[in-house]
Amino acid sequence: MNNSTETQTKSGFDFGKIVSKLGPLLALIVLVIIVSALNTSFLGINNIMNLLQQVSINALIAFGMQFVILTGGIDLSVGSILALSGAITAQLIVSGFSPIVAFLIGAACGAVFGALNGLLIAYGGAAPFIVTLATMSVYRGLTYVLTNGNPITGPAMNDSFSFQFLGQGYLFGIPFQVYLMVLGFAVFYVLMHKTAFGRKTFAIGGNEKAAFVAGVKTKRILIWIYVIAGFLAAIAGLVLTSQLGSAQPDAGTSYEMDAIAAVVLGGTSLAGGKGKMSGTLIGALIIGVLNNGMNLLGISSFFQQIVKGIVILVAVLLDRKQAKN
Amino acid sequence: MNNSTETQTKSGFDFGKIVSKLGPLLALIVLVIIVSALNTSFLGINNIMNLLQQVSINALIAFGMQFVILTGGIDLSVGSILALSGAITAQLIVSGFSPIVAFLIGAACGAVFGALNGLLIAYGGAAPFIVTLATMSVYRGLTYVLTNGNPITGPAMNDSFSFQFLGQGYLFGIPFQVYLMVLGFAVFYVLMHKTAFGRKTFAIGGNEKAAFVAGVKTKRILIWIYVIAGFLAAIAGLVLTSQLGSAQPDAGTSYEMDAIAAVVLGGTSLAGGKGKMSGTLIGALIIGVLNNGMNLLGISSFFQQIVKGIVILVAVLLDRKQAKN
Amino acid sequence: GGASLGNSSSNSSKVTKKAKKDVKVGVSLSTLSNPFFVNLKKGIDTEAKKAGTKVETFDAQNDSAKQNNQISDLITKKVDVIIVNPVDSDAIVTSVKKANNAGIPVIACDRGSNGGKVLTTVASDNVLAGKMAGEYLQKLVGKNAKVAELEGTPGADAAVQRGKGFNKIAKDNLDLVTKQSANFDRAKGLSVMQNILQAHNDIKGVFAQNDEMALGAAKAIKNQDIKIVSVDGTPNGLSAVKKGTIDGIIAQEPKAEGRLALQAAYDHYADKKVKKTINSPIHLVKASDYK
Amino acid sequence: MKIEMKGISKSFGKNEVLKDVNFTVHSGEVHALMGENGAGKSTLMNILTGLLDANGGEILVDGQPVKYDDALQAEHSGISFIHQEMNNFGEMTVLENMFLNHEIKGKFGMLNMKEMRAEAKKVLQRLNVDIPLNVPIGTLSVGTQQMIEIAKSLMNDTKILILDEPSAALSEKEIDSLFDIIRGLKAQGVGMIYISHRMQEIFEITDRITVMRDGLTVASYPTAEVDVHQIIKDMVGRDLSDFYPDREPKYGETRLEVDHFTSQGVFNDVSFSVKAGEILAFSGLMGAGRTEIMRALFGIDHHDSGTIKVNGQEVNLKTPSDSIKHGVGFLTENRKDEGLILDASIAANIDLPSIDGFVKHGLVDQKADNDFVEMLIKRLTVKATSRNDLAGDLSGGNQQKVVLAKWVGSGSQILILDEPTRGVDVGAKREIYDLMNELTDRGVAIIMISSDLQEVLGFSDRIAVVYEGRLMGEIATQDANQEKVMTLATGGKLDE
Ligand SMILES: Nc1ncnc2c1ncn2[C@@H]1O[C@H](COP(=O)(O)OP(=O)(O)OP(=O)(O)O)[C@@H](O)[C@H]1O
Ligand SMILES: Nc1ncnc2c1ncn2[C@@H]1O[C@H](COP(=O)(O)OP(=O)(O)OP(=O)(O)O)[C@@H](O)[C@H]1O
Ligand SMILES: [Mg+2]
Ligand SMILES: [Mg+2]
Repeated sequence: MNNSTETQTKSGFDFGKIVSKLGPLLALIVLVIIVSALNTSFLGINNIMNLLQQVSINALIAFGMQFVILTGGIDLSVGSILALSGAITAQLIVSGFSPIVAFLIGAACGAVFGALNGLLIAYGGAAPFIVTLATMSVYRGLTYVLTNGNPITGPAMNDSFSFQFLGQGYLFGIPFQVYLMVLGFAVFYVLMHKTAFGRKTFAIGGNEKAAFVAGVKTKRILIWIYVIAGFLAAIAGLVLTSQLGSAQPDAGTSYEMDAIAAVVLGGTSLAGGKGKMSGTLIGALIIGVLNNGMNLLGISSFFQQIVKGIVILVAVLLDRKQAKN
Repeated sequence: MNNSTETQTKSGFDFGKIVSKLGPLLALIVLVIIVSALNTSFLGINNIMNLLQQVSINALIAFGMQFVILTGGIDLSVGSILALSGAITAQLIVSGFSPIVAFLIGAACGAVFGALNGLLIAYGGAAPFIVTLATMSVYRGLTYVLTNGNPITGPAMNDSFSFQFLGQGYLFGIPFQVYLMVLGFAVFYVLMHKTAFGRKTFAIGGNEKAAFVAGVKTKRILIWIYVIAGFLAAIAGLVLTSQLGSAQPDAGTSYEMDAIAAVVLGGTSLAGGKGKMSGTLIGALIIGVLNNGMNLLGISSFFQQIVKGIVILVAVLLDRKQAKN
Repeated sequence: GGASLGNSSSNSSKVTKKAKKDVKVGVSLSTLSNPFFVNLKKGIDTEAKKAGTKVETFDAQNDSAKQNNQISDLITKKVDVIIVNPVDSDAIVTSVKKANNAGIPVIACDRGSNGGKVLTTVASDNVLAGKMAGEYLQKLVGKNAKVAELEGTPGADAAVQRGKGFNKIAKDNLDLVTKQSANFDRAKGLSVMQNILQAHNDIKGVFAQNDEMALGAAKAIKNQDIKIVSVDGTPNGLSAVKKGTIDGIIAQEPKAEGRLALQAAYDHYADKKVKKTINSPIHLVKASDYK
Repeated sequence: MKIEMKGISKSFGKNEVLKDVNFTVHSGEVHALMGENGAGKSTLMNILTGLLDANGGEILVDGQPVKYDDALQAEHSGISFIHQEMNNFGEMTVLENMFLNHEIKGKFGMLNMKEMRAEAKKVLQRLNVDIPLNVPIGTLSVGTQQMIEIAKSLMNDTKILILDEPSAALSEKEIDSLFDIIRGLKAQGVGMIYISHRMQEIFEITDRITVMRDGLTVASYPTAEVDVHQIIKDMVGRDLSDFYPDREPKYGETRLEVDHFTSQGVFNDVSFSVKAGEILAFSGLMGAGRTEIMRALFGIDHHDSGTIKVNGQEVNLKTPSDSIKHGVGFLTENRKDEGLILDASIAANIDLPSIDGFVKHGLVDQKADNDFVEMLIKRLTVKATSRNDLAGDLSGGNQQKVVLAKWVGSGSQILILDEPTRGVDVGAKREIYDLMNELTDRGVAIIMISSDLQEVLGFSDRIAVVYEGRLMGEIATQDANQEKVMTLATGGKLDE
């Protein structure tokens, strides 16, 4: 008896350590265990592919959002940038541009919209929240003007293999957009954690004044960071447009909130200066598993909102509790 | 010639001073001048009454939001609290409660939802943004569950004078809800600027740690502040329910953004610790004039979003520029 | 291996008959924060309850991407039929194709799919509804009278089509002095209508693209002699017509629509022939009906 | 390298800080820049390194006029600046802090961690300190962080090094090693601008002293040709005959009694008491745990066991609010972090702990509040244009006075002062001592934590020495000397 108690205590102790090491990953694992216990098809290869595909758009946006949040900022305009870039791309294709060229222009537009956010924030001296709240409205309005409120679609889009491949294609049985997500993760992981640019991003979020005193070109870095956020939102917009076969004027509405939730669930502090890229990927997966799992379990959509809110709360509160210990 | 240049310079200087003294009021005045120049009915007494009525709901929410923002927090859940409190009240009236009792219970519920936000923020240690993002989802879900997705209405509501008076009544030719807004302003102006509670609110936003060390019961104050926000959102919800004669499940969606915009347009810093109650009222008026004016001028809804975004941007950037000088 | 699009082959096999209670039904609705679709759901649910059919319903919250995810999840769950009320007729195509590949029949409801194979489309014609509303409004206010239009959420399918139908009539027969969006929302309907009345105090009629906005507009109009016509036929709307606060509604019958959609699914699994399009009835409800 | 600053002027709004300042420094000299709090020393250095723009005057480097756009440019031309207020990133590791904006890059622009680690080790060795590279810098004590700042500037090819109060957070031992480093750098031909309020250091390490007052350069001497009294006279404009005022304490009842106070792993079994009218000094090496004891006592941090008695009554001080109610006040060592609301006015800072006392019929009595604040500003001679100035715009010393005013105003009967004179000029220091005397005369009990041994020996009644979280012993100040205190502070025992 005594012996077993001891072992238990010991393994209990180790377990505690593991828990705090795993952080958000633990929440993900628990969620996966619960859902797969309740529904056997969850872990099927088809569903896993679905899940990853569903996650990829949010993950791409969240990668950019994380850079912004690391500097202590926020970008509410990503959903609108997604829609506007998608609409521009679709319009170009419909007017006869080759899909590849249209993609490039669309992505570049996203970067430009992001740069505009960055300029206003870095040089205007206003809070990112309010600047991007305003540009969210402006970009959305532009999307409506461009699309005239109607979805943009046409045979030029839906008969083109390269257009469709982006959001509907498979490579070795895996949806193409999943590769995009993985690539995006790798590139921005390196940028965030292995380069001087990444270090400066953290520094600005940690203490902007000190970063300035240390000679970091804070304005330039800030602008680049919003460019990244805009660019990634545009990429997500292209994927979505391809996936839906049409550019919706109201695409991406409130996607910013899911991206922010993913970043925060991944352990990044909204105050800036602290966070890991891997966390954000896990955060996006948590939200994906939640949505997918609740659908599989047939939870009514009214209750889905309640459950989602509660899961976010629990995950974040647990994470903060661990951070304190 | 020389003489006139001098006068000009001098009056120019005074003008500059006036500009920075007026702050957001100037933006409002400019806006009013523009709109009334373009449309004569704008300054008619009827339209002024309409305008004030339309502003009152946003203003009530914004008053509460300002307290939250002064502490450096944010409350995204006010729109959902508005809907849930409205739905509870309507449900009670329909089930036979007297409107007055139902109002009291509805308002109390708003305070309780706010308290829950406050507790999670003060004791959970998570950021207000993410906590209220989660409760926004939970409260909205509860509203759908309660209303089953349908508006709640009934003769018990629309035949009751006291129920209707709240949002549709007039007193001396002025809509009753305008009195509510003025009363709310007066009460919360005093609370913010004339009481110890207000001083502590500012202190928490300025430096929470220093406030704590100086003996401010930061947690208790924070909870009360979210109670205020929830309470005022509920009051706004009751007004809206009365005004529409029914409780809509999706009432108040994205009202939090308008409230935040009003607070920030009024010169309150999102970082907390700095701001004026009068500014928030002016901010709400700016948004109201903008919406009302654009309707009067017949601007297409696509362009309305663009204009609104740009006006917010310009007003905020000008304000920040002045703050720097 | 290699690169491909996910929708390569489709294999249609013969229908294996199923009793009503064995048909597993998955539903994805564009939104549940609009009474129309809530009632559509009710139509399905009531009918299903009678037969003991299992139904799962999801709310896409007006987001095409979310809807596609839901349909993927329904396919994973191997439901026997998918009833979808598309957020957008183009954006739904990939999902329909996906279901085609999985051999699951799709029934489009209230909005069609612009591609893939659907078993049938159950819809009430929104363009026609707009037209009928325009015609009735003209009858109420007279030819070339000044009217205003309250538009729905910019870009929403119903807004586009009802607007299209109405404007066909209005172009030649009415003087449309302003149109403003009130987002299908009652509160916005009220404030936008108030503002319109300030700018145009001589209008004689209003066309609201849904009942909710009409109910809001009615609050703004109060006792003035301005006629209101809308499209939908929600319980709130219909009782307003009864009271005379709204003058006419082109009523669709969401419950009937839901019932018809489910019936089509039963028919399919009873190996009965299902028509390519099933028209859900619409009709004019006018205040004078109740007098 | 030779830097000449000529006729520099600078004002912030109406506040004319620098009027006509001339200052010259060249390679191989250690040049002290002296002046009261708020004289504009830090401002002058900020102008030199491009962080602020001057309103007038010119800067010549080796005879050539220059103007740096930012700190990086100044650094590239050989001017490094160790700031008065720590400018680092608490969440980032020591290594990341050291190389911020100076990252060593390898292939494809990726960081070369190995080389950076090696570099860091090398420079820390030069300083003779052992600091882990992978811990977040915020978890280290202020002194250690200061060391890292110094190490950082050594990594650049520095020709002129500006040290703005580098010793304020250092212990005696560390100051010794700092001086070794300064001497070494001097031998290598590095020129240094040394700003400090500690007279002793100035005379020990510098070659030349320049004094600023009222926006002007008032005097400049070779250190060897001048004495303390002259410098003080130049700085304050009058003679300060004695550094530490006399103490004639009259003790009353025991005000505070702490027994077996313990927080696992932080401090252990700490017991002490203070009487009314007494100044109990807490001495010890940096990181000994003095601050932690007082934070737990005041209710900021949690403790595991032990009892606290105030005026003989056992009390439960769970939060600062409880402590304030029982008449305890606490001036924290880090005024920027926990002492002040930098973005708020002086008034809003001073009246915060007392605000509930001004409530009449639910509202704050604004007039009484203003009078109270004005009285304290006058009493502590805070240098500001009005009570509405932002606390963050004050000089370091004046900020310290504002925090003190806050606690004096709250009517504390037991006052814990953690490094009360850190970064405070001689004149103001003297004022703070006088104030402490006045407070103890009125029966206030004071606990003073100080890393300035001179101060501990010169202005206290009793000295408690802490070593690794334990109280090593207490000595009556009249029996104490430097040696005894240091013996206890390094874990030794006093053999009677
Ligand atoms: N950013 C600023 N805005 C307004 N006033 C400022 C600002 N920075 C400094 N000041 C003012 O300039 C004066 C000089 O400040 P400075 O920090 O240079 O003094 P100092 O000599 O370094 O004092 P200390 O010895 O206390 O560090 C002070 O009166 C201070 O209030
Ligand atoms: N935030 C923190 N996180 C982790 N460790 C800390 C933190 N702050 C202080 N410490 C450690 O706690 C110990 C006690 O520090 P404390 O500041 O109480 O010492 P002190 O005697 O007051 O010295 P000082 O002269 O530096 O004020 C030190 O080892 C220090 O490194
Ligand atoms: Mg200084
Ligand atoms: Mg200390």
